[in-house]
Amino acid sequence: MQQLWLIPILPLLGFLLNGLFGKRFSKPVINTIAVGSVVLSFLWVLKTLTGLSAFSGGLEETYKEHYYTWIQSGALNISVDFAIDRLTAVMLMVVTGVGALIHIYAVGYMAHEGGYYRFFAYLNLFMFFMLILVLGANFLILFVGWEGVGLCSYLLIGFYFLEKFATDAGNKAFIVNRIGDFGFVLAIFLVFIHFGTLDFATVFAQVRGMPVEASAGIFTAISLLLLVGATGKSAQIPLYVWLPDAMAGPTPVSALIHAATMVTAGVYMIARTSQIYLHSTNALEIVALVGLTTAFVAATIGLAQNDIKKVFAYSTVSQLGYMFLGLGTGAFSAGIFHLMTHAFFKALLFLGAGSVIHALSGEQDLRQMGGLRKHIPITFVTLMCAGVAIAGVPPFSGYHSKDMILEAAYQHAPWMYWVGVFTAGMTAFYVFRALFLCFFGKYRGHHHPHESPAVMWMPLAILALLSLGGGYINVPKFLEPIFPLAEGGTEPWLTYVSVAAGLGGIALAYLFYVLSPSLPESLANSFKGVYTLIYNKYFVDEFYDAAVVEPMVDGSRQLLWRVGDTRLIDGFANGIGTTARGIGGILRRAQSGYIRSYAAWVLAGAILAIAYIGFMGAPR
Amino acid sequence: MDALLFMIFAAIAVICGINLVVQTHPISSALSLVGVMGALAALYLLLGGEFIAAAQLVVYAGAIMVLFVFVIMLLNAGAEKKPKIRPMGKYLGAPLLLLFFGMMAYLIQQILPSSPPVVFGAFQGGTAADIGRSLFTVYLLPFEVTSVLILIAILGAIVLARKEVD
Amino acid sequence: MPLHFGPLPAAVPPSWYLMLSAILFALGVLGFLLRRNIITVFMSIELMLNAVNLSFITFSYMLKRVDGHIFSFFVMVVAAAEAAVGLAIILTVFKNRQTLEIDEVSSLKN
Amino acid sequence: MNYYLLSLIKTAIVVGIFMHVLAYLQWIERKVIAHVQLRVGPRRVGPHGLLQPLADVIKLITKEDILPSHVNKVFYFMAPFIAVTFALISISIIPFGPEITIGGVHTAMGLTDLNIGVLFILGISGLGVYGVALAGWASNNKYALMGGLRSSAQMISYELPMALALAAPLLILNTLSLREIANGQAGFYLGFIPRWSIFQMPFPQIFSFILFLIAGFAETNRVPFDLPEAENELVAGFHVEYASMKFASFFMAEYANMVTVSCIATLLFLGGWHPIFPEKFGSGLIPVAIFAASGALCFFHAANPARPFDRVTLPVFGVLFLGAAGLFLVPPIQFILLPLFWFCAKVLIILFVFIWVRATLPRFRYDQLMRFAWTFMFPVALVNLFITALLVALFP
Repeated sequence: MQQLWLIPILPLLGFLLNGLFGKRFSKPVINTIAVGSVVLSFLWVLKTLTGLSAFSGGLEETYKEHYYTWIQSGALNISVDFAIDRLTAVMLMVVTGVGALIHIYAVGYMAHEGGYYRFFAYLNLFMFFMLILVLGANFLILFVGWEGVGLCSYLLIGFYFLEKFATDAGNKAFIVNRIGDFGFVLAIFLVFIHFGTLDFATVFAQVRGMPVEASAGIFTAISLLLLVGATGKSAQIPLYVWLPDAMAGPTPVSALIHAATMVTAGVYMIARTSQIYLHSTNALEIVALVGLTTAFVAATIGLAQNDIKKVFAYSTVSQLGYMFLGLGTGAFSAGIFHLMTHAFFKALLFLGAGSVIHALSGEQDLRQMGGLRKHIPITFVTLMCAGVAIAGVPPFSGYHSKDMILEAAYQHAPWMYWVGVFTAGMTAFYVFRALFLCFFGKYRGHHHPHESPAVMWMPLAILALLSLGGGYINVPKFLEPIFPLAEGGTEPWLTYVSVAAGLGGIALAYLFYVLSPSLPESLANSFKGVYTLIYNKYFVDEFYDAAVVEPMVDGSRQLLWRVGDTRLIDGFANGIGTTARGIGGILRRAQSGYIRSYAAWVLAGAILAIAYIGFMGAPR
Repeated sequence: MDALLFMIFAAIAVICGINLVVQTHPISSALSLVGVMGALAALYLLLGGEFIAAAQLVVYAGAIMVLFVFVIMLLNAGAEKKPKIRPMGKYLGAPLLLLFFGMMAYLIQQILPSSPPVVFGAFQGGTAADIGRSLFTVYLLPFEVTSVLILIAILGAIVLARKEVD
Repeated sequence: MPLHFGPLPAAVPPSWYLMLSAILFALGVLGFLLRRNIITVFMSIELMLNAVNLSFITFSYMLKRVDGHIFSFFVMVVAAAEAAVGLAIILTVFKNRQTLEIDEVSSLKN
Repeated sequence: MNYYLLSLIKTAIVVGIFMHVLAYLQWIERKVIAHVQLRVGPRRVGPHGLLQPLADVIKLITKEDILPSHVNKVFYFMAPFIAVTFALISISIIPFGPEITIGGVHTAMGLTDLNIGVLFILGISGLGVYGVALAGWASNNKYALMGGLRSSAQMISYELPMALALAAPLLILNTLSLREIANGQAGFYLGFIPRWSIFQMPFPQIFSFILFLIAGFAETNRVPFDLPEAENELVAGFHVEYASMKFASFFMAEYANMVTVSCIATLLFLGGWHPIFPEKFGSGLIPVAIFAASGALCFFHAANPARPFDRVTLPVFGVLFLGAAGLFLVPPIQFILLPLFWFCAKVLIILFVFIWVRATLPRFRYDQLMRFAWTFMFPVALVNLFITALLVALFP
């Protein structure tokens, strides 16, 4: 017994303590509780994994702990049990490790914010649900965590609930996620109907026994519904619109929830249910397509954003698209690998951006920055590490994972590879565009920038090291018992091309934003249409408003309310009322108001009943 | 002997019952009701219901009726005026009552399977142990529900009888 | 078995107990119909309950089973609860309209 | 021997003794309180006032029986009888000792034995309240009504903790018949700790014992719970309008209730007639020692008397005491007397506690009384019952 339950319970304790008594606690106490609980659960994860000898080639198959039966009704039997296999192990390491770092960072970042204890309580609660999600050994437990992280993301996006845009963003995230969760729930129902259980092990065991279906079928249905859920949580087309707005939350939240962990839940979920996907080629194809389109579109949007966090947000969407591409092309391990590296460098990017914003005391507009490398050197260096990592410059982490995905894409369909490479180029371009705009040139803002305290840049440094060297953690090898590596030699030129694309992007960005800053304007003017289109994110939000929201509102107002509610339902109810009153008006005559006459009536009735039973014989 | 005892206690019960109806002062009625209950307790003993007899004394005579007497004394309710019977009561109640009684008698005589006369000690199943056993096994659910009912009654009584806090 | 009068038998048949219960019940109904004092009416109800209990016990004797006792036990419990609430209501009624006349408390009419 | 005859004889004996006990309890109480308060107490009538009860009885009988004009006659007369009747009934099921055989007649010491004895006692004690309540109401007098109301409220409130406190030892002894209850406490742990309920495993019932005593005080309207007859606020409470024999019967009822409660406490908690340590350690010699010692004491005081007539009276008592001591040494009656001695000794001790408390404690205020019942006694009794049930279930 490894006491897995301790891993999520520790953050929950932190949440309870801070949430219930945080008002009375002093900041040091809150920090100790919040950070301490997460660090402790990270250490416990390490202990558990060593206990299962996961690092020394152990943990070949799933290790499961059963706690108690949650729901037991008829065929439905949900038991609360946690399970660890190598996939979970990777996720656990990422979630708790990055989570711990970000908690530490947040101590510094939030130091001057109001609602201090509230923030950390929510953060711990998020950790709790995320760990539940990762550890859950059946669909329902997974779903509990799934909804929980959604809730926490809502709470934290709307953390500055005094600003309207924050609350709006929170609502948007929540509602968009509902759509995805709807699909997920349907998928769960299908699974239960079809397999009669929700336990991962049993379901997948059954699936393995079944043949791969050529055309659409139950597997395709389940997979696509799951995919809907995944697109909701992981911000893929068409449900990605909430993520950029989610940047309204505090930067550590953006780093932890909307870059490193929660948004990757969809990827994790698809990888977890890979057995089902592997049985439906069409579904995998669709996953790949969704991923690729998302990656491309988001990257293009990212080119033209001026808010530093928005840029990274779109880059997150695009990178998630990469992961989906990996999953869709069957390279699940590559997807997870990229998930890990992405967690490193994207968290780093956001934290760095946060540090910049902190330095400029709240300024987020790239046009108000510039030349900061002299003022905040540490942030500069670390962000550069992140940049090269995400741009796929060898030998840094992004290079390894992204290349695996691209190779898988090439073996799947060459055109996907080319699109991916182009996207990689764009990624490099816009990331470095942001960095150059931020750090080079001359300072355009008017705040006085200052370097962040150690409690903030220490995590940056650690993450920088991870995103530089993280590529040598051979996750695919580690995941081999679950996702067998695709054999078949890879042609070396693929790598050269993608690396070239990355370097090209960087070079282009250098040319545009360092050497001749006037060039972008002219370019933008010459391609005005394209630019405005991209700048306004393809008017997707507006499109959704026009296509979905408005009809919804009008329809419900005109049809459901005016006709359905007032006419039918109210009419029915009132009809009953009037009828009852009419009948009552007749019956009132009998109601003399003297209780004894009532008693006499009762007596009469009793006599009749007895007479019936007595003379007709009791109804047997 | 059994018959004699039955006669005695039945007589007590009936007389007290009549007294309950004819007395005009509530407290006299209350005491005659206590008398009925005592007599019934004795009859329960004859029928082998020891526990029920004791419960009859403790619960009914000892608690409920004391509560009645307490309330009567608290309100210091005087004797009621000459009861002017409502038409409903006069023209419907009394005849119906006779009809009802006659019918009961007829049914009891006709339908009931003839059974051996009541002898004290012929039925031993009414001890506290038996009652407890079937109360906590077969009738557990009703028992629990009743306990909830009692709880609700307590709350209701408190809410009704408490002083109005302004 | 028919009622046979004459020399008193050594033991009486159960039907006599049932007759007694019927008489008591009838008396309870009578009290309910005739009396006008709320408390007395309430006590008549208790009398009826007792009569029913007697039948329960008698049947339980005839069937040689304990269930009748259980039923009458429940009747007692319910009667206790009823007395608590009922008396509280009576107290409130008296507090509000200084009367126990049951016919004066007929404001629900009209 | 004929069953009815035997019952008659036993009844005669028990009632005779019981009445005298009631009468002399009055004397004992006055004496004890007097000595607590550093007075001498009654000593005019007879030596050391030993004939005082007789005088009281004569006085009460011959007093004029006033019948106030405004009372409700029927209930006014009925109340004292109800009170005294229900007070006296309980004694009929109290066993005083084991089953014995005298002259070939095998019988149990005690009038009868119900197998629902405890419940019966509870029911009867519940009925006792009618006497007081009726007396208060029938007297048609504010103070009396107050007393009646108080007593009925108080008795309803304290019956609950009383019943709960009684239930706890029943869980261990697993019977309702008083005789079996007493027998269930025979024997010794480790050879010398008696198996009385207050010592009995798995959960010594000492708490229930205390709770029961307190509730008993309240049930018998004794100090500190004597609000129904609180002299200084309700002149005399429910019996303010009563005189002569009716008045006396209320007192009789009160003392009878005291005795009953003491007997129940003895039977349920103090092991009935079972000695406090085994025969083989010579517990049979305890009574001999006590009586002999008191005899010796009498002779000593007679030798150097405090008052002139002590020289005459004390030796008489000395002789009586020594005679009693001698009786306990006669084998054929020893086995009858020993259980009786133990039973009476325990009962007397509890009675002494009653009197002692009366001489010591002040009276509760009414709201204090109620709050005490519902916020202390009731919860504690419940918890005690739960713990007992739990332990009995764990260690059957």
